[in-house]
Amino acid sequence: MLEAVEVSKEFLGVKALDRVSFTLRPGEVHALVGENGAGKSTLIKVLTGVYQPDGGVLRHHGAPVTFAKPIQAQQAGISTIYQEVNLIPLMSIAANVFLGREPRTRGLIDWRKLNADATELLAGYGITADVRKPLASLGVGAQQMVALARAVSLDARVVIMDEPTSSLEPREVETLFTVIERLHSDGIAILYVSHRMDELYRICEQVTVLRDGKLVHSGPLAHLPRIELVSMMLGRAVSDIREHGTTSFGEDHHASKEPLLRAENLTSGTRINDVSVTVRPGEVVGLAGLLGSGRSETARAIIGALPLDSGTVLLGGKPVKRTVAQAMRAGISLLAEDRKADGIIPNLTVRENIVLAALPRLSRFGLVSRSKQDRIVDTFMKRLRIKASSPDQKVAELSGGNQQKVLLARWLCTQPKVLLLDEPSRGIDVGAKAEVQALIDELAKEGLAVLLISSEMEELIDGADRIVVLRDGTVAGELSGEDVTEKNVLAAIAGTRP
Amino acid sequence: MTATTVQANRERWASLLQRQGAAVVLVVVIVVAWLAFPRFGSLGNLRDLALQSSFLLVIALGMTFVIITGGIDLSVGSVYALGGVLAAYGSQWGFFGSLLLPLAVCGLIGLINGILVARTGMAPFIVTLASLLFARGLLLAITSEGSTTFKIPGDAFFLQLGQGTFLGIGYPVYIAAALCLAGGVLLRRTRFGQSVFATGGSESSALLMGLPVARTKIAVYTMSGLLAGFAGALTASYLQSGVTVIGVGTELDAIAVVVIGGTLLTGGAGTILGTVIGVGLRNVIQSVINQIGTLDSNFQSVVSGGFLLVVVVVQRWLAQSRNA
Amino acid sequence: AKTESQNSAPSGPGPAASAAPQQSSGPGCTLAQTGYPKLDLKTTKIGFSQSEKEANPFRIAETQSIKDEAGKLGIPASNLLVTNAQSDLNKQIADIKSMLDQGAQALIVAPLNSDGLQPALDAAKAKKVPVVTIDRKVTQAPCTDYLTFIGSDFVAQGKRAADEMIRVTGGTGKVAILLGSSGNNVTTDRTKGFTDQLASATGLSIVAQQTGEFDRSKGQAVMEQLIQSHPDLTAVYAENDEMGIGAVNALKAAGKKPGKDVKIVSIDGTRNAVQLIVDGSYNAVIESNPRFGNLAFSTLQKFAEGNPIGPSVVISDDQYDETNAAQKVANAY
Amino acid sequence: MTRTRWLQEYGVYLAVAGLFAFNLLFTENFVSAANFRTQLLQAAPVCIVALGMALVIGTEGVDLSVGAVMALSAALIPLYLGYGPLLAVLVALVVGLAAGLFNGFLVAQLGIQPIVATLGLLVGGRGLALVIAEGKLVEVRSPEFLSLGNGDVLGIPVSVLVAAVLAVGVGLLVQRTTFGRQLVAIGGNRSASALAGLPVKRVLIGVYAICGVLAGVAGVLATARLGASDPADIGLLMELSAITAVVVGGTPLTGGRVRVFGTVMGAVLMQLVRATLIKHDLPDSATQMVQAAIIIAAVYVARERSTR
Ligand SMILES: Nc1ncnc2c1ncn2[C@@H]1O[C@H](COP(=O)(O)OP(=O)(O)OP(=O)(O)O)[C@@H](O)[C@H]1O
Ligand SMILES: Nc1ncnc2c1ncn2[C@@H]1O[C@H](COP(=O)(O)OP(=O)(O)OP(=O)(O)O)[C@@H](O)[C@H]1O
Ligand SMILES: [Mg+2]
Ligand SMILES: [Mg+2]
Repeated sequence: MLEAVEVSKEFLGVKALDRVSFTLRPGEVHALVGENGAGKSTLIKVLTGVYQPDGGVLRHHGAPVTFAKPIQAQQAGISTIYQEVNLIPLMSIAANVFLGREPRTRGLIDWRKLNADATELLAGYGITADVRKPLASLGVGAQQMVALARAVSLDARVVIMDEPTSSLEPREVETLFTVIERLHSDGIAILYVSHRMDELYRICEQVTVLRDGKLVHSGPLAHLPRIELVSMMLGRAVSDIREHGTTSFGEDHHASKEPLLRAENLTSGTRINDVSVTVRPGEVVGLAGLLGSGRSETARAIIGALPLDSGTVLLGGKPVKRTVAQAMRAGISLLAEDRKADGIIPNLTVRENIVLAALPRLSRFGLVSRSKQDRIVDTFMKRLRIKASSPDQKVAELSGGNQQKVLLARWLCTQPKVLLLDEPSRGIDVGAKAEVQALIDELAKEGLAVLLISSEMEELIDGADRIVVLRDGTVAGELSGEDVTEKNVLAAIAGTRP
Repeated sequence: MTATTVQANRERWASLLQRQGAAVVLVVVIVVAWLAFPRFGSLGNLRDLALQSSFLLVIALGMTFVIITGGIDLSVGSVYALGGVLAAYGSQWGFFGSLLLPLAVCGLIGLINGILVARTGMAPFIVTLASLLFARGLLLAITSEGSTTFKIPGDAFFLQLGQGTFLGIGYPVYIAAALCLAGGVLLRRTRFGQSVFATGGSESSALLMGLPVARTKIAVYTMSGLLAGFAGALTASYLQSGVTVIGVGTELDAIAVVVIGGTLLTGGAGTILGTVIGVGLRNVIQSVINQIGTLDSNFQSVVSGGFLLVVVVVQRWLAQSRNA
Repeated sequence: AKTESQNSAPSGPGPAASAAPQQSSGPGCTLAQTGYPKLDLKTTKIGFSQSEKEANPFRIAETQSIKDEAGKLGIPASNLLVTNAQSDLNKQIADIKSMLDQGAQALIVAPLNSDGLQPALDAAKAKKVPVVTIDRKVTQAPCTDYLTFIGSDFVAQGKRAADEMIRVTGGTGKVAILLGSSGNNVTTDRTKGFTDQLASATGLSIVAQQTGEFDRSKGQAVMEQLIQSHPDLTAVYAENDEMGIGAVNALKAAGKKPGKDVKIVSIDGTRNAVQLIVDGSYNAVIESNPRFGNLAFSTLQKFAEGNPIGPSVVISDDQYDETNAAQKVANAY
Repeated sequence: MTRTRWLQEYGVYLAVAGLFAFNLLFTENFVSAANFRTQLLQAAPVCIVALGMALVIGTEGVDLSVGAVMALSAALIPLYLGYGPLLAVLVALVVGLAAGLFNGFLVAQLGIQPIVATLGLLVGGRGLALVIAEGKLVEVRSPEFLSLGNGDVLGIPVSVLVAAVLAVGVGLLVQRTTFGRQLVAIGGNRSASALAGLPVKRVLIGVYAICGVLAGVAGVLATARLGASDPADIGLLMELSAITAVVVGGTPLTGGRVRVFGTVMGAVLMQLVRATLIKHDLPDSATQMVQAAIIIAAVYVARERSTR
């Protein structure tokens, strides 16, 4: 169906793909796995004409092809959802779905039909919003669903999905799987990239493993032990990995009694209404809820990036002024969920991105000290195992997961007292994820107050000492101690628990 | 009518008001001008106002497309002047000479702008700044350093284009209106229009979605060149000669009116109607300044600059109150 | 041709350079011929359309002279409409139309450009409003499209500048020309007059022609370059005083003596330039007289009274050189 | 480093060297101290304004008002020269600062797009300057003040020295200060910078203020050199010259990067181009077309290439 033979791709000295061969057969669901920066996204971009391979050939239906542009791959029946959401935020939801193939009558776009079609199509993906609204009015997850709906509705014979679930809710994930099953039964080939093992084993038949741009394994997935798969991805011995569980969190933490962070009665427009959260030093508090339930908004409200109608944020009993800079000075940091828009400064180097928030602390009389910077950057690049050719590499050139680590490093070097983590392990590989989780654990042990937002139930249950559940922008329940179980959380989310 | 539909109607109005901040300002200014200066509302004045506006409107129409793709076209002022000179020069070959020569040359300049922007990734600002110089230089070369002014023969049919009237209103008004209508349809109702929005909204996404980004950019710059050249031809017809001194700073006027009309300079959003309102606003203000009469000529530009800022600030404020 | 006409001066001492109306030959244009209504200047609305901002001595003096003359004639301020086109041709057309709309019955227009005012003139014609253009001639037909033109002959100014240049240099040397803005008729005419006339002096050669855009600092910058690349330069013709003064600055900074090592002739007659002649660092200035008020109104008056008006009324331009600059510097504007 | 990358990085220097070589070979009387001095003197004001512009462009902004600000500062000088040249210069700089703060306020506080925000002052500022000066050019005679324009220190013209000092200062500001690093970050990703707690508004206002002050400095130097305050013409179209110098010098208009030395070289390149064209007595038409071609060529070489 679609085949890559010995393709290579190099970026300024980094071999992102090193003579990788890959075959996607009709009607199969094929998993592509590997650590952050292994070359998965690059392989996909080579397959779909975004990048031209430096060496090797592509074959489509057995015949060699070159896709000079994404449109050519699309016309050949290959449709793709790229890792970062790639839609047009200012255009309407409906326009995004049908962009480039709008229904027309007498040469002019028929908006009535287009909107109706989009509404109907998106309903199948659980999106009920007014399709005439701009796409940006949807959350990241919902946008991902729109991208999916668009890709699938292109009548493709091959659908490629690069980490489609990384911003999806469990419920949305189910919707996605239904769609995948439908496509599968229609004989459509699917290439599926994800870091979530459970998903892979549920839906994929074949697996291809990349490591450092090289092919390490390709074959059926079903009988491949999970532990072996992980060891191939990481390039470490199986025994090495067995010691850890599925998540890397330790036991509950010993939190002191007095809350360090008290967010009280936060209300902002229609997004959050009377939300109160407290976090004690040394405690990890989880924030659970469905997509759009207001978790990100709560975090943004605490750091001062969301204007409040009412409510106060107290740190150690003292009110925190409502600007990000003041909140940070007081000791609160936020790892934002949208890495591309709210996180990295793409043009700057890894070093500059890491020290950005800590600059005032690293400089005297406004002059930055290079040696202090180097020390910190070095420490964190080692501690978080950031994979970059040097601290002077542009952060835009790192893989998604490594960018995430750079951001984590940025916040850690501000030496915060309270860390707000919005989807910290989104899009990072099992190895890195374990490291991040262990790090959260460690930070809490050191006495940091952590607010953890995650769409992965497992991460929340294992990681958090206490979970606050949000529903439609209000607190729907709070669970602590023994009550922190998946069943209880789901019940609170669904509203079936008093 | 139920309470909810009343509510919905009110909301719709409020949002319209907020979206078209410039329209609100325009209405206010017109009402005030009408009350303060009785002559303002005279048929003659309004007619002249419409006629004067039509040339800038044609230029601003092209600029609107360019700005929606996230670009900018600084060359339009020079290209406008060049178009006028070429139309007058071309009048020796009759109507089609007058029309086709400026369209061909100005369209070509636009095409080159587009190709440079789309294919080489150079910033539109700098590409079109260079062609601003180039077009002005070409104009000077054609007119032997500006010393010759080409005339259009008094009996040329081409003169009808700029000087003819229908129901007392000059043809340029109808032509500009027709072009805007066509532009509106092109922008809202065609795939090309959608890719204009998409290109400005997020170029990389548009590329990955398989839209013809480069072709779209080339097309809008070509359009902008064509329209500026056409506006020049129209002006030449109106003035009966290829005047060399027009168009200096017109690019800034065009950008200002497009932005006043609510089109985002960052691209991805904008309307033709807004541009029409922006042009109206600019010329109404100028007319009001004239009616005041006693204003020192140097002070007039202070007033125009101040006014531009007021409109933009008000608009910004309305937009913010909508988002909040 | 420097006879004093009637009280034509703007405020200040009586100008040496003032209006000596030289009616050109020709039948002349009469009220009866045009069929325009009879006017009484004292009670009619008169419009004045200025072309550029009052941001240089010429424009300031020009506008002032119109306003002063209106005041002198007892025309109430509310009857004199004044607009300024801010260097925008379309605005000038709009200005003129708008003044017609406001009831102007006679117009004085300082055209931004010789070509391109057709629509405005047509509108005036349709309303039977006489138009006097000042300082710059338009290319349309006098009497039919407009009444008459009052102003200087720019080609003649260039010729006179060339004559002065030949005189001060003794007819030999290398001349640089600082041109006005490209595309401007004034530039074209002053260049043409100068170069045509200079051709008679075979000893003078033009080594450079660069635009200084009528601007002092650009004139200075261009001159600085020319001094470097043509060290043997002996004379400069500047198409306005401002560029000439810029050239003086440049020469001084380069350690040359303007007026002596390098002769300077320019056109305009601003006070600063004439003062430089007095100081000995400048050689000659051909005046371009901006005091149109008296002539403009008297021409309109005559027309209203039924007298014939010729197609152009040439305002006399004075000339300043080392012999008269000291006495006349007070007349410069 | 690949060859294209190298060209991209050092294209301006190469172009300056190339043009210099051309002049050595084909321009009479090019090699002289006086000539080099003239070129540097003429490049200085553009260079100073371009330095400020580079900072603004680094934040993904643009300042169209610099020429008008020069006119404003020039218009005020004669009014205060009676109180001594120092005060006059101070007032000129303060008005530049005020204009910059005003622009910064519009951009940072009200969130107006830089092109439009500064367009207001471009249109109105020069008018205001002319109103202040009553439309007149005023000759300046104070010898102390004039020495700023044609005086020397250690054989180097004052304005060239000022430009050099400012270039070094801006270079240090960008490379070595928190402010500089924050400015670049804000240009690279504004919303991320805000979430990183950077004082986005303060930095933006500061950047426009610096740009305004530098325009004020240029206004002072230009006035001193001309020996007159000429608000009608001083700094006319300076915004375009400055932007050209910045972009030709390799600073992308998309922000997130500032090349200070490149900017200086950009100003020098454009100055050399102008000088060359004058020295070869090309007509205005050719001058403009050649400039267009050189801008395109320089920017083409220095453009940021996408990895394909
Ligand atoms: N545009 C680019 N310029 C330079 N280097 C790049 C570029 N894109 C990717 N790389 C490099 O190529 C390698 C592979 O990156 P890729 O994005 O394919 O990883 P990935 O497997 O998708 O990782 P993740 O799971 O984190 O998304 C990385 O080392 C990355 O730094
Ligand atoms: N499925 C959907 N259909 C329509 N609108 C949605 C949907 N999902 C989210 N939204 C809209 O998106 C807005 C913001 O969602 P966002 O994802 O930021 O919320 P969140 O609770 O912070 O989610 P997350 O779990 O992703 O952090 C919500 O206010 C909601 O209006
Ligand atoms: Mg990836
Ligand atoms: Mg969220």
